[in-house]
Amino acid sequence: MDFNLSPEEEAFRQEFVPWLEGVIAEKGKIPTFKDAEALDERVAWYREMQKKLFDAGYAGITWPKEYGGRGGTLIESFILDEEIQKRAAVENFNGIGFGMAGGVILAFGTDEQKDRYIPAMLNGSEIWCQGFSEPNAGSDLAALSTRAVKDGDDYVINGQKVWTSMAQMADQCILVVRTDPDVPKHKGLSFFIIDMKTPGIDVRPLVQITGDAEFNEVYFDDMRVPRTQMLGEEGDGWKISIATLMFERYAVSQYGSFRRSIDGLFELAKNVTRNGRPAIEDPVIRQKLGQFHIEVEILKHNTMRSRSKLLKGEVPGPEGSIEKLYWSEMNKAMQEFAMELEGPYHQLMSGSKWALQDGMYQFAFLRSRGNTIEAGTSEIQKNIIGERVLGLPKDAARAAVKK
Amino acid sequence: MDFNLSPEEEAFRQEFVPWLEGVIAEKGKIPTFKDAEALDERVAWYREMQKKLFDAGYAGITWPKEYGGRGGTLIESFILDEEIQKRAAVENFNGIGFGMAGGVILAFGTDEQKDRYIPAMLNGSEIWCQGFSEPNAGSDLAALSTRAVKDGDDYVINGQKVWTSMAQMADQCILVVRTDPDVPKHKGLSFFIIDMKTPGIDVRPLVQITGDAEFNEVYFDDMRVPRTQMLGEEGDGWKISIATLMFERYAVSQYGSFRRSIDGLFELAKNVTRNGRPAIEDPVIRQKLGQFHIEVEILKHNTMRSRSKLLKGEVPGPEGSIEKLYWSEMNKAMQEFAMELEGPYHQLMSGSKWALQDGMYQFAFLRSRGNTIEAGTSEIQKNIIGERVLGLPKDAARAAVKK
Amino acid sequence: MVDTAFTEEQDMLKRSARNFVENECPPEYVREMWENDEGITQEVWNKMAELGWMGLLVPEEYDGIGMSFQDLAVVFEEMGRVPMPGPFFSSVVLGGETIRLAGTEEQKKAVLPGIAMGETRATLALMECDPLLSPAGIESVKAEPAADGYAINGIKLFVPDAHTADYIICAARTDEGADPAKGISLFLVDSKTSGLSIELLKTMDGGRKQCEVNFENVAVPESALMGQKGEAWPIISKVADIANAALCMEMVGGMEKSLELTVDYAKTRIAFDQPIGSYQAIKHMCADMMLITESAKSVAYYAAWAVSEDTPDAPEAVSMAKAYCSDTYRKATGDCIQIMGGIGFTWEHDAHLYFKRARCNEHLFGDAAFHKDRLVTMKTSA
Amino acid sequence: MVDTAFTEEQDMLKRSARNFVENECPPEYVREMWENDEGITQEVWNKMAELGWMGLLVPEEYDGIGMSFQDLAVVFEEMGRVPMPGPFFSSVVLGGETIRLAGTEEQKKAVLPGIAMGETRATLALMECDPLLSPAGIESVKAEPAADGYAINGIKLFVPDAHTADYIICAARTDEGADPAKGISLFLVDSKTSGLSIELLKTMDGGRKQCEVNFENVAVPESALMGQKGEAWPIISKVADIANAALCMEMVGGMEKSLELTVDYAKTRIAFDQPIGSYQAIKHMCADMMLITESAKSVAYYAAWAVSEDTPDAPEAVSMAKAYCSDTYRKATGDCIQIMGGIGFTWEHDAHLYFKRARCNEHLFGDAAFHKDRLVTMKTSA
Repeated sequence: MDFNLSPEEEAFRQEFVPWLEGVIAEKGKIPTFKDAEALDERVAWYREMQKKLFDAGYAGITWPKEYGGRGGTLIESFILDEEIQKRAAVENFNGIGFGMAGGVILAFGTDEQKDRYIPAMLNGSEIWCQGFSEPNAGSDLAALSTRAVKDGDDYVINGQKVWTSMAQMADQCILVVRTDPDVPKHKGLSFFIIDMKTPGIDVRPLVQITGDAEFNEVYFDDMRVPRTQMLGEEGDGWKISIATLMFERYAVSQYGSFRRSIDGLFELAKNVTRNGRPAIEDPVIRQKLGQFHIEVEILKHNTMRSRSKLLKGEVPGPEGSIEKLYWSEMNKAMQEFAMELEGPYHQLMSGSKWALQDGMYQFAFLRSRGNTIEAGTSEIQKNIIGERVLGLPKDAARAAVKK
Repeated sequence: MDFNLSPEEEAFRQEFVPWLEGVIAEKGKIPTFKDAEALDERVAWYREMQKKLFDAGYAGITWPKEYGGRGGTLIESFILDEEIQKRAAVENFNGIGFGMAGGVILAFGTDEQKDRYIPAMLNGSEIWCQGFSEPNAGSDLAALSTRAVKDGDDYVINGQKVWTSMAQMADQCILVVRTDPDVPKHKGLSFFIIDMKTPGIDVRPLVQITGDAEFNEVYFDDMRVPRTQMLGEEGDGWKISIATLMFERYAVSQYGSFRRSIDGLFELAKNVTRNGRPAIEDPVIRQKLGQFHIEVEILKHNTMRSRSKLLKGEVPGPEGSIEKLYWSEMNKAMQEFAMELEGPYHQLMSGSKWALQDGMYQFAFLRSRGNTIEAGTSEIQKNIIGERVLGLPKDAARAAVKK
Repeated sequence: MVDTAFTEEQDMLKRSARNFVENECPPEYVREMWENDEGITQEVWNKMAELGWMGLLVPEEYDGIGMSFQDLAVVFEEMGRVPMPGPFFSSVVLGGETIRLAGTEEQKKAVLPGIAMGETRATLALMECDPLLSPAGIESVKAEPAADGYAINGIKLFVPDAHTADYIICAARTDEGADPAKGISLFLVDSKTSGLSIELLKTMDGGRKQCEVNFENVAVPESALMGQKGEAWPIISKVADIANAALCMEMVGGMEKSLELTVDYAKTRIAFDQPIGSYQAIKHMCADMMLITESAKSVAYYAAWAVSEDTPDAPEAVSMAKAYCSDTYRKATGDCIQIMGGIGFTWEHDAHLYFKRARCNEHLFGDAAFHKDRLVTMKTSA
Repeated sequence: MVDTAFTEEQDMLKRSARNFVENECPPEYVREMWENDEGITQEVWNKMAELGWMGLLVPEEYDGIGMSFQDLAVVFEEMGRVPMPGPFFSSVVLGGETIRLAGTEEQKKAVLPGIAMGETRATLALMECDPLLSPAGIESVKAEPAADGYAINGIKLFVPDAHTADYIICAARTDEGADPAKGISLFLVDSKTSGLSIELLKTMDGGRKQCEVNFENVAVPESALMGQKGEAWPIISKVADIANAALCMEMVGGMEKSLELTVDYAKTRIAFDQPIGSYQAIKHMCADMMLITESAKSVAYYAAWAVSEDTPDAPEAVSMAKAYCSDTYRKATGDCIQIMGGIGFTWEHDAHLYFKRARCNEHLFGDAAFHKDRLVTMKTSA
């Protein structure tokens, strides 16, 4: 075992950090979450920053050089994520692109598709969204009913997707639809790449409990898409979707942002009181600070362990579910603790002059309740771990569906 | 709402307490759990004490007078249990009798059966055990395979039961066996009352993680039992067993013993240290003491609420599962806290001169791990609450079994 | 006989409250009130007044009905099912009860009839910038002798519905001594007094409005003093107990409703061809929710009874209830969102109303951790 | 490159340890050793000695192999899978490492070769009747100057394997000053010294023997003092870190084995016509167990590496690992019993061996709560 960064990895960090700090200094004020109305501005900064990263050779660290990536390692990628997140230097508005679309296009796409989409993803010019869930198919992806009917060289798509994040500003979409209603449920699906400006798409925002409209409903009304926009073959939709979710669960490492979160809680604990004394001196608070500090560090060690394995040639498997389950449940508990720590102040939202940290933790607390639902609920992740990692049998109902 | 005891209930307590304290004073030293080798002595004291209760009119508080009971209320019964348990005045070695056998005999027995068994249960002369679980039928009672074959006016029983507590000293046993292997699983069962001295019974103790042998395996080898020992009709075994479990979950209220347990932990917290100061001053310990104090008191209030409903004529239903689930999970957590509170001393078992409280909490801690397994695991209780109280559908596998 | 059931009168009151909240305060109304600075329409307020709820605790000599807290408690339980927005809690409990317990005869005569009729609203300004529910928490807001009375200075935070109250009862320090429990006084302040500025806070639970109340040389007459100068802490403590008992009833109502929403959804939502409630992960979460809901009811009912009867163990009962209801309401409403999945995470669904109310109620008058610690103090000093 | 995998040599060592514990220490043997006062047979001890494990950390100049703690760590992980009874931990880590770090050249020469060969056993007597892993905890056992050396008096508790040790290293107070961290000294005491009485304690985990060690005017020569008089605390603290890192490796081994036992059972045990592992209640418990087991491994491996490399963050890494492994080993072994049901509750089944070891290991050298608090202290004072 060697947990030290290699000289090369250390050199990467030493090279990247000054570059990053230079970019931040140049930008001056970085738009943050609290400027909820300034979403456009935040997205614009994402595009600008991504372009800078791309030009400097820091985009798509692990992706092939021929498509504009760096051809680097997962550890370098981890370092980059950590340094960006520690500084809250930019929000990742293209999580779907980097976490899902990019991976499957590289894995299943034609050369034309790779050429067309990967560089545009890396240089910040195209943001992606995904259309998987439907109102009656959440965890049960095989049950989805949006239809694509072949018509000459095109497919005509009708139906509705839901929980499509970023749809309102995305350029491209990965979409799973039913192309054959006459075969067993999971066999009749196909996977498309859709230009979000295609006629027949209607995006309607869904306000969530934070008050933001991060998610959307997306309606398809006779939307026409050429056959060349299909990823893989007709009927491959299930296989590619599952692979996509595997990629997603291995997506951007979030250690840096959780580190930032728990460091912030340590600071907060020094500045708020508990029974008339600084909270940091309260043994109950200390137990919880200690616990979350540990959990965040373990997230790093878990990530390093799984990346270290991937470096040795293993491919992303169901183990990604462990990481997703881990951080989503951890974050939920940690943000709940933030509320406890703030005491009555926890009720004050961003915009209140009395709000601590301008309501950052309130937003994070409310948003965290979605973590254990989106991208596969915790219950689904536990099924995957139980069945695909531990080899436990499927339950009778789901076993029957499969037949 | 009125949470005050009525004048009659208060009078009952005022009358019972001096009587009880008189009995304790007369007895002098009451044999306790720590004399594990003195099990005989402890059981003898139970029989003696039960006889005293019977003679004084305090046995079977809620049971009919005609069979030796008091014909009193569930609240009086609660008071009696509480006062006995607070003083650890006697261990209830006939929990199966009072909690299971008595209830079903009164509900399903013939007059002869009631006459024969109820008074002998109440006066301490007969202790009961139960033969429900089998090695391959734990939670799934319908799967049991011990066979009773009709032979003239008798049945001949062969098979094996397990987790039979008190079998080594019980006089009578309630036994569920399969009388018809050719009908759906839960329809072929019948319910018997067995004299434990019947030839063909072999009791083998099972040592549990406490080191005690509270449970047994019971083997039946061509054991013969007359038809008159059947409770209900042939094929009623499932129905009566389910009713038995309902009674069990409403059995003796345990508030008094948990009250004793948590009061003991408050005392302990004053006497042990945590980071060099009395543990009672440690905020982390205080949070937990507060929590368990609350949970124990809620057990009382829950019990009072459900008994108050029963007093109004409702019959024991699946709500008993809530009580069982509640106290078993609570006790597990509370005893785990006791270990934390004792610090390194928690490792010292009864018999060590350094053991705190002579190892009482160690025994209770280990024993508590059985609480969420015996008499229906917590998982089974949650199924019952989910399905029978909340009306949620059965899972596909169990729904299929029922068909 | 011990009887943990409601009386027939209470059952009637409960049914009438259920009807009212279901008909007059449907979810759409509640959502509207979140966006409405007052938190209630005059129409709904007037209807509640007509039902007599605001006078339930006000003695008959002040034009109230003079019933017991238990009776009001069942109304709070039903309000929790909505969960009810608006200043009912603040005016009736914080305002009304403080005046009833601490007010001079003159003050009672002046204000209680209006509260009972719904014509007057009052609230209690307790917490300060360093929020602490103990005598030491009344520290930065001071009332000093001035011409014909007192001058009050300082900032109160998290004051429920101060912006719509006619009277703000202010807990202020009038004496600094070694014992912080001495030297705290209550003042009945007309909210239009000059020097008083009130600002609505932007809070997570939009249904329960809270304010910053800033006292800048607020001059009040001698007659504004409530009861004995410097002796207010025991009364504040008692009002906090009553308030917590009411909040707990509201919480168990909310838990009950959250459980219903969850179970209904689990019975009808299909995944993998089965209702999700047939899967143990969901079923067992529902069972746990049922268990904690029933347990929360047991302890909240007991606390309501103890407060109502003013039993010696009432403070203990309240701390037990507040700690347990806080922990469990938080958990139940969180699990409700989890089981609902995406839909439960939307603003349009009701789940978050309860989830946020759980947070708000916990932190009014001491959170779970505070009350567990207080309980141990009471139990070990007894 | 960051490489979290074991080296080839470590993998070999791990396989050899796996073979050894599976073949030489099957559950029947472990159970026998619970009843055996020594906790190990001479035969098994000798075989372990032959494998060279006892000398892994002993420098070559004292007849050891001089490898790193990481290498020993993989052996501990495998031992945890049994879980291993006997004095290996106490002699190799507590005895050997304390002598290596604190001993004089003379002491090292005298004792380390024997430890490395398995011919000598040693242990560390640290905790007192008021057990506290901090300088203030070394308080009642005192060493005072006497003819040609010191006289030690007082009682040490929870001393692992003192009853079979040849040497007992005693942490005693030699000076009472304002700073409790000063004035603590270590003494290398021959266990046959007169005045020393040792009594085996009756403990929950029968595999890890612990003793009371009573010093009554135990006279030791000046040469028994280890290192600088009064300066022992930093070394004790370091030994505690190493000991905890070893215990954590043992715990993750035990968790891994508990998970295997549980999953195997869940695949084969039938209820309602299906393997119980097909039901979500069981399946999800197993999934959680997997998650915490993998996480515990991550942090235990990191701590082992940090201790091995003596990195500046080693104490932090150890506190993280000890806190997390303690909480999770407790939970995993408890859930193992729950999933096994009745059979897991019997003495005959292995589940309780792990369940009890979890308890024992947690409380040696500071429990989870202690280490979380220590971690916050380290993090905020950094």
